[in-house]
Amino acid sequence: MIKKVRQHPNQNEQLLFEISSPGKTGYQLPELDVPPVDPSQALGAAHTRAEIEGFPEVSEVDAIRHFTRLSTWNYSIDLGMYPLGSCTMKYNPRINEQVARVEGLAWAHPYQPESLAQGAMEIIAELEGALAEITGMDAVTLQPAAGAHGELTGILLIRAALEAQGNPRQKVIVPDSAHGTNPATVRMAGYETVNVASNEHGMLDPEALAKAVDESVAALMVTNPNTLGVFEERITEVAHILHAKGAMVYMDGANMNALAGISRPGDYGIDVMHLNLHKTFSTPHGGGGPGSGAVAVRRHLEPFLPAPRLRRAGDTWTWDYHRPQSIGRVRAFYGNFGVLVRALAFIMAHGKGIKLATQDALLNANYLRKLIEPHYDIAAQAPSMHECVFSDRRQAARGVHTGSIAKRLIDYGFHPYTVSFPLIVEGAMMIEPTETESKRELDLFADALISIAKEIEENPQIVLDAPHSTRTSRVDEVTAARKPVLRWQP
Amino acid sequence: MIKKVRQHPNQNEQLLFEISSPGKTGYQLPELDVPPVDPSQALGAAHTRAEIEGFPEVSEVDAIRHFTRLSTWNYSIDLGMYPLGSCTMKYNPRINEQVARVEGLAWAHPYQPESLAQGAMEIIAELEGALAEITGMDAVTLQPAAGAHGELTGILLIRAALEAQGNPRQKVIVPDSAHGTNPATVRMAGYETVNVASNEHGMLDPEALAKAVDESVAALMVTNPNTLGVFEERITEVAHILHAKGAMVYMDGANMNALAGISRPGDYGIDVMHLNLHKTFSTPHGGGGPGSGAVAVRRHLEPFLPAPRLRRAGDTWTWDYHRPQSIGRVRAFYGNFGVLVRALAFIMAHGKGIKLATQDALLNANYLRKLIEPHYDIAAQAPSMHECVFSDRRQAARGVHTGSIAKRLIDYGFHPYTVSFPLIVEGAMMIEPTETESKRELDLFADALISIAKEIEENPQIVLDAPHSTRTSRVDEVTAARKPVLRWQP
Amino acid sequence: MRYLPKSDLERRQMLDLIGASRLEDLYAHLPENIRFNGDLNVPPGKSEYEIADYFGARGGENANGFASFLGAGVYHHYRPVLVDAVVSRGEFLTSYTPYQAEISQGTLTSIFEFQTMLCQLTGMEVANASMYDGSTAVPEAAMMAMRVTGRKRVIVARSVHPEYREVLATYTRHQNVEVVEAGFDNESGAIDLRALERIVDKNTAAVIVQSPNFFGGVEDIQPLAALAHANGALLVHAFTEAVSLGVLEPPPDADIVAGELQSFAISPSYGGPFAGVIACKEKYVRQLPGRLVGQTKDASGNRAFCLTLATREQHIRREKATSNICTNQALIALMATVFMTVYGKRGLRELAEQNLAKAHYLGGELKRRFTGPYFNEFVAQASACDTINEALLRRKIIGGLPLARFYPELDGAMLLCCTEMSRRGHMDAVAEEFGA
Amino acid sequence: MRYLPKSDLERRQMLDLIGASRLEDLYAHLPENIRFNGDLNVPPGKSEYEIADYFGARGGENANGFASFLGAGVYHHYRPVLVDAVVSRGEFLTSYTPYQAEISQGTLTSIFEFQTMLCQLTGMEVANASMYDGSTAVPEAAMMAMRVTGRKRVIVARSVHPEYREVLATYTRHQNVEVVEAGFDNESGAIDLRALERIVDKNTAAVIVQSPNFFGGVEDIQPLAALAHANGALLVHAFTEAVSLGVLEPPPDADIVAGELQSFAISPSYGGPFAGVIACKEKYVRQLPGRLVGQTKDASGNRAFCLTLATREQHIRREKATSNICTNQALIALMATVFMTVYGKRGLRELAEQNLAKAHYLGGELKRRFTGPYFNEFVAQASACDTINEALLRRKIIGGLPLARFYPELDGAMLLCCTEMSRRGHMDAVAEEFGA
Ligand SMILES: Cc1ncc(COP(=O)(O)O)c(C=O)c1O
Ligand SMILES: Cc1ncc(COP(=O)(O)O)c(C=O)c1O
Repeated sequence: MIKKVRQHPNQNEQLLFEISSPGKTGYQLPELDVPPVDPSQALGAAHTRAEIEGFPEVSEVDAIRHFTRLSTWNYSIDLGMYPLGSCTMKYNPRINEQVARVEGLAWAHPYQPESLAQGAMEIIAELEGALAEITGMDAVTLQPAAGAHGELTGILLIRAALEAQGNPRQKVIVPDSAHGTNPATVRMAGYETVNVASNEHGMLDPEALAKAVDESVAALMVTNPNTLGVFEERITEVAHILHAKGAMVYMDGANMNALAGISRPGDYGIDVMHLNLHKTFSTPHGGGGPGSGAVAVRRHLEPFLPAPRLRRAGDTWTWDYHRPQSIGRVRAFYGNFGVLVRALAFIMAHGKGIKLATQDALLNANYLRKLIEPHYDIAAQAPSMHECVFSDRRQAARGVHTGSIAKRLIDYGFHPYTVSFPLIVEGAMMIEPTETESKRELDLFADALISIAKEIEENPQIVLDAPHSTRTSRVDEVTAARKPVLRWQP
Repeated sequence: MIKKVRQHPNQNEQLLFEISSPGKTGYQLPELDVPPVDPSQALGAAHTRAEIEGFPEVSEVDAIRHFTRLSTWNYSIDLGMYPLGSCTMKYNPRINEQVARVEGLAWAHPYQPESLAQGAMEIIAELEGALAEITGMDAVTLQPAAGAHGELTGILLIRAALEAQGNPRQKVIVPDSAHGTNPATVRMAGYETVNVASNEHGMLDPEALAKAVDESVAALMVTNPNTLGVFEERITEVAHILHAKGAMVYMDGANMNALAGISRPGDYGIDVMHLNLHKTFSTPHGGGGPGSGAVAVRRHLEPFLPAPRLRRAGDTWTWDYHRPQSIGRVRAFYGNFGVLVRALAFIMAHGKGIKLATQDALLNANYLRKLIEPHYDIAAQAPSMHECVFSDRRQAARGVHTGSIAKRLIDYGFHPYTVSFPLIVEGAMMIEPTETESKRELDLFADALISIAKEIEENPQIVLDAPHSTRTSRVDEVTAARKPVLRWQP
Repeated sequence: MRYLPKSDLERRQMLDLIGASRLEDLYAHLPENIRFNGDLNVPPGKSEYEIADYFGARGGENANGFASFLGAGVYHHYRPVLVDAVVSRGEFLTSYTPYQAEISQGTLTSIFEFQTMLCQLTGMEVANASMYDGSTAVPEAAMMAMRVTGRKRVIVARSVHPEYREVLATYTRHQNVEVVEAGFDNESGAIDLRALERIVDKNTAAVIVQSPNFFGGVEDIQPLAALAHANGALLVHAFTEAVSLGVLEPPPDADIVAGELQSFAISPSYGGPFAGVIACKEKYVRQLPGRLVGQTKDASGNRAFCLTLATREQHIRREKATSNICTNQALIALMATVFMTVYGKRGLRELAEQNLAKAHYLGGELKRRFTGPYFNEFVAQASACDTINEALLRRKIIGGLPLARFYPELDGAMLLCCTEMSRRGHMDAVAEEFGA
Repeated sequence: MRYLPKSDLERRQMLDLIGASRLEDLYAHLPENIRFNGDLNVPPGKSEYEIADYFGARGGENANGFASFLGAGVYHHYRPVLVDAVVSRGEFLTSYTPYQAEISQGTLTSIFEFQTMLCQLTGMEVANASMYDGSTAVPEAAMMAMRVTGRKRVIVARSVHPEYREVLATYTRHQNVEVVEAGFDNESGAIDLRALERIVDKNTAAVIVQSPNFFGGVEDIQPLAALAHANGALLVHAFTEAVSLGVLEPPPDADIVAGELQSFAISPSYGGPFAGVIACKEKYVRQLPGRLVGQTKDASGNRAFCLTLATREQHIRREKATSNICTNQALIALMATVFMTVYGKRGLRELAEQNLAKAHYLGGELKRRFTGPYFNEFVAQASACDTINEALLRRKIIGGLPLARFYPELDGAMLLCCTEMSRRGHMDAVAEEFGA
């Protein structure tokens, strides 16, 4: 039975270009207080455009209604649970939005004099410190704009360090369970990917790994807990194998929500890792971004961090651009500062208590696993950390695959879990509740999945055709890709 | 055909008390920087409560989801047209919300020294001036909190003035088309209501009126344009009749959206009137309030206005409490200041252009009337100003009344019009689009009403059972009133 | 103009359909003397940026960055950020009064929760959906008591907020009502029970007492209620500092409670908009003014809410209504609802205790004028209020309210308020200036 | 803790079901050396009020209330209030990447509109859903050009933002790519076409030119594109000041456009988050990095949108993807979308014209270092940049950017930016200090 939603009228809305009418305006500028300048005279007629053809013309009322209506077509954390494995969709505290808009922060120009930017620099320093403490690493850069960007930064750091030793090497080992950004990053850093298979518990096999590691290997990229939500229990041994061959260990910290306050990668041989501040540290996902991919390193990699670095000079902060061994910039300015503000606000709110948040994340995942496991096959026979991954094996036998189960969840009032990832699980159903879900919401979610399992037994078609309740029914993604229409045309 | 909405899943949510769990918290206070005090010692054990029985215990996440989900059960101006006659539901500019939150304004204490409140006082003075100019009156008080409160203030002003002349008199004349607040106000001011009937055009009949006016009559309360959306064309004559007997004319200015910039009540004999700043001047209705019921008077009533009054003393504003003839306070402090800020911001945005807004309001109403008139009976054969009132006469003949047509509009994606008011129209359908509706939205609205008219011809039951698409179907108001349940109990 | 969603082309098309040639034709039927053909004497329309600028400048002319010890009916409490997050949602901000229940369940449900929480807080059985503010809630409660008792005499404590008493005077002046003031005990600051005994009589409709009273003092309402009831009068409990309800036992013998919720996340905003409320015993509900939300079912049997008992109201009962109130303070009441939700049972208690502790810290440093128990406000005896306040202003502190303004008999007395926002350092500064 | 929606009672119930007795049991399987049993060396959790206070104080330590003439890739434009009203809606703010199209049509539709408006602005046929920022969009565009041409050499104008060039260097260093700088004409400030002719060759994948360039100068891209095309290379048009597109004709011969949209209602925020974008000719779409939204239909035949052409992306193609980008800047791109909607066709033009007029007002007062046409930034020749800027700071004005920092050859030159926010009075003050 569907307990979580009922249907309700939801406003239609056309595209901006369709509601546009020539001469409507949604703006007004103050009167110009200097003489006007003729653009074609100042810039040359050839450089001056006639008009922006097709650009919308709507009023303020049209605009707010347009975007308000559109917004109601979205699911969101504010509406309910987002059980997306690997994505850590947790509550986004509103105070963080407010403090990011404090005038002196939101309107700080990256080139304003350092004497007038001490507050911003202090925030960066505070956050670097807090993240170093949480990861157990020695230094942090906040320049990368997202997780994948952090990965690139991290691998480039390894490359620079190895290069400084005389040989950047050729390969990076990536387990088959890894997120797509890992191999893509490897290539961008000029390396070749070597895939290694996980064992039957979904974990790295140190023995197999040892065989793959030689002097051509620069690093291993390991996600921990891995994408099955399983902690790599032999991580110390793994690090040892790499280090013994002069290679390094990069940890994809996308799953740090399983560890903050209870386990510090810096304590067991990780050389460099990234954090997704838009996951573990609650900065809003915003329909796809922005994020921040802070990179934390052990001391030996610190000289290679992107320039500039913060430096304390007496009573004040200053930017140190003189970093001769630096890999260089990975982004203009100092990173996604506004995201950093939010992440620090989140850390300040929890403080030491971040450990309880992590424990609650584990509690939620294991609670869900317990409720769901009788009805779906768990992917790996190993303890779950902050997420649990199931396989659709049992349901696929009746012709219903993970994708359809996911769509059916929508009718039950939930966003789907992560579908078809990790690749090593057949028909993966990857579920991460995070710590900010209540028992009530979890119970409803388990209830929905169990109810769907029953439907698959009794009436699989209803699952195959889902969703049934949405304003937009199943979307034809195949046609979208086959005949791409990527912009509106009259 | 329903063109404006489709159905979509909409989250259920229980009451706060039902999602509460003992020990959950959504707050944290800073550490106390002074010694704690034992309440029962400081206040006496008898005065100290054990706990607030039943009070909710939820987390911040629970709270934001709760109210976000609830919000999605509402219709709102941001989602679409609100054709509520007499209510002037227009677009609420977002800049007004921002400026009302400017720290120096939002955090101004009413008793802070005048030297530190000049900005707030200046805003009040500006708004008083602008409203006096728009109404053509001589002085304005901003103390009343809403329209009805303004009415009370206005009638008390008349009473005080008459009393100063020696006789407050006994009666106030109220047309049968008047809003319920008018007669209710009359009583609160210690007068008796005398009802007069409107003529067949929905207007006051000066001849009939003249008969009703004698020395016992203190005033006439007239709504202009009246609640049929018709301008009282003989208002000058009407005023004359009252004045000739030493009585005064109170104008209910709820419909000022028809007049701003094109007609000024102060120019044709109105002695006192109120404005609903939450109607004409766009301050948000907020699900029922707050409002502001500014009262504008001609010079002869100025001495009686509520104290305090603003006075210019050299370069600064000061509050003048010495108003010996004042009716006294109608509210603590200086009125709904935050609402005043928004109203002034609205006036500043339009400036002289407010005339065009009024013209557009008239345009929209007359456009709708033209589209709808072939299908529904217009209530009065007179030109419409900013709203048009129909009767369900034709539809009632087929058993469908205004209430059901209104509910059916919901299925078409609209909020209903005002139902069953004014009382003098049989099955009234009172439609006020305001100036902030686009042609597109009006076309869809007319289209919906026309389509419903057709449904009434072909399949009246679908209209009688409406709404069909909402998460909550027709609500049983009768049982609610018969067995009132006015609070949650475990 | 950005708020007008029309192009001239569309205006043209619409005029054509109507059969008019110019916008002016739409009101050409207005008599000549009625039409205003001039140009309003207001400035041209301004851009959003200029508007932001104007109000920013006005805000800058007010106090900014001052610590404040003003209370007196308007309190400086922290506003949880969730409050604006909720009330800024267009679905709440820009919705109308929820007469159409099927598309207003959001507002209706939240009002039902508001009513419930107000009952829990005040110990009453019914609470309405809001009044304009406390100062109008009190006279409305008085008139309610008069309707209930059929009497025309009300007694109001002199320690009720002076501006509330002014509004009461305005409301009652033309109703043939006798309003009698009950003085306070010069020592304790509480209502003078003996004096009260002398004035309560069988014609009395209500005894109105505020607690904590205007001096911050907690009244012992039990004997007052007993006295009122013995005379067949109702006891009206007024309050201005809602946070006090986190720790104070609501008087079980009150018949009507009328108060102001500004303390619940409603910014001082130079005096408004605030949210008043009236709560009462169930048996008086038919005399209660203002909107009420009730629980019922929809046609499918689901729980639903709607406005109810409308026969009390002006739009149904016209001159026989309990009040003329129509528009109330719904959005502001929603702020209070969110506030109560965020703080919850424990939070409101802890908040009240912090207020208590802060006030007693400063109260302990100063010479108090009254001996009675107090919550977060108290009256201090000063040598020269103005001198102290001026010195404090120089230290970016707004001091308390000199009481002589409202109580000539309390010359040299200053009403001071401390909340969870008051920092020890500022309180020490106040003590210093009092000592100086 | 307020962000944790659980009571201890509920934790107990859940642990019971799991069969654990304490929370610690949930990770007891972690090896001892892996568990962190200490207490993190971070302060205890703070209240919302303290957090607001902390960041308020930090903001107070930055510049507040200064007029500013800084540009150089980050511009001070007015942010219409609708922008935050829209992006603050939880449905946008707290939603995930729209992989599940049926419950993400809001985000998808707005991105489709974004893509369309970017095409209209840039004259390109395809635009992606955003890149991290301009500085990463440019190297991604360079790599895209390399994939298209199969070549490993890029030419970048020295007048491209210096920090963008630094990022380009980092991205290309390990890709066996030769990056060659093309100088600017010392008189006009524009790219030196003659010099460029000498370095473009048949191995060149792309010529990257920024216009308006870092000096604010408008480049004549036509001959540059012709030169690139004659050599089989692509012309990449970079921009940092998106408002310029309101008046500047986009180069019709560009192949790829890579830019930064910070000017479109994205606050400077000490350098981010911003929104980059890459647009291109349709034929290069398979090499375009980043997300793309396409139009399609749902099962009922209604128009619908979805993420598409995912075979370019890392989650499908892994090491063969066009880029590793995953999370992008969606919400920030939405800000730009709202901005473009509010200003619209006329507004963006008028805005650009105001910027032009303001810059030319100040430019007319100062000695300009270059002669070429400029939009809202220009280089002024100063005697001593630091002295001028210090004097301006005393007048609450942040002056321009001394260029020697990035261009030793331009010692004594200062880059100044004027926008619609620049007031004449402040510009006169700048002119005064330059004259002094
Ligand atoms: C395991 C893992 N690694 C890397 C990433 C990439 O992070 P981002 O999307 O922030 O670039 C993600 C998130 O999508 C992830 O789940
Ligand atoms: C004609 C008329 N008069 C008076 C009022 C009462 O105004 P308010 O609701 O602001 O008290 C209204 C609005 O409801 C109205 O429409």
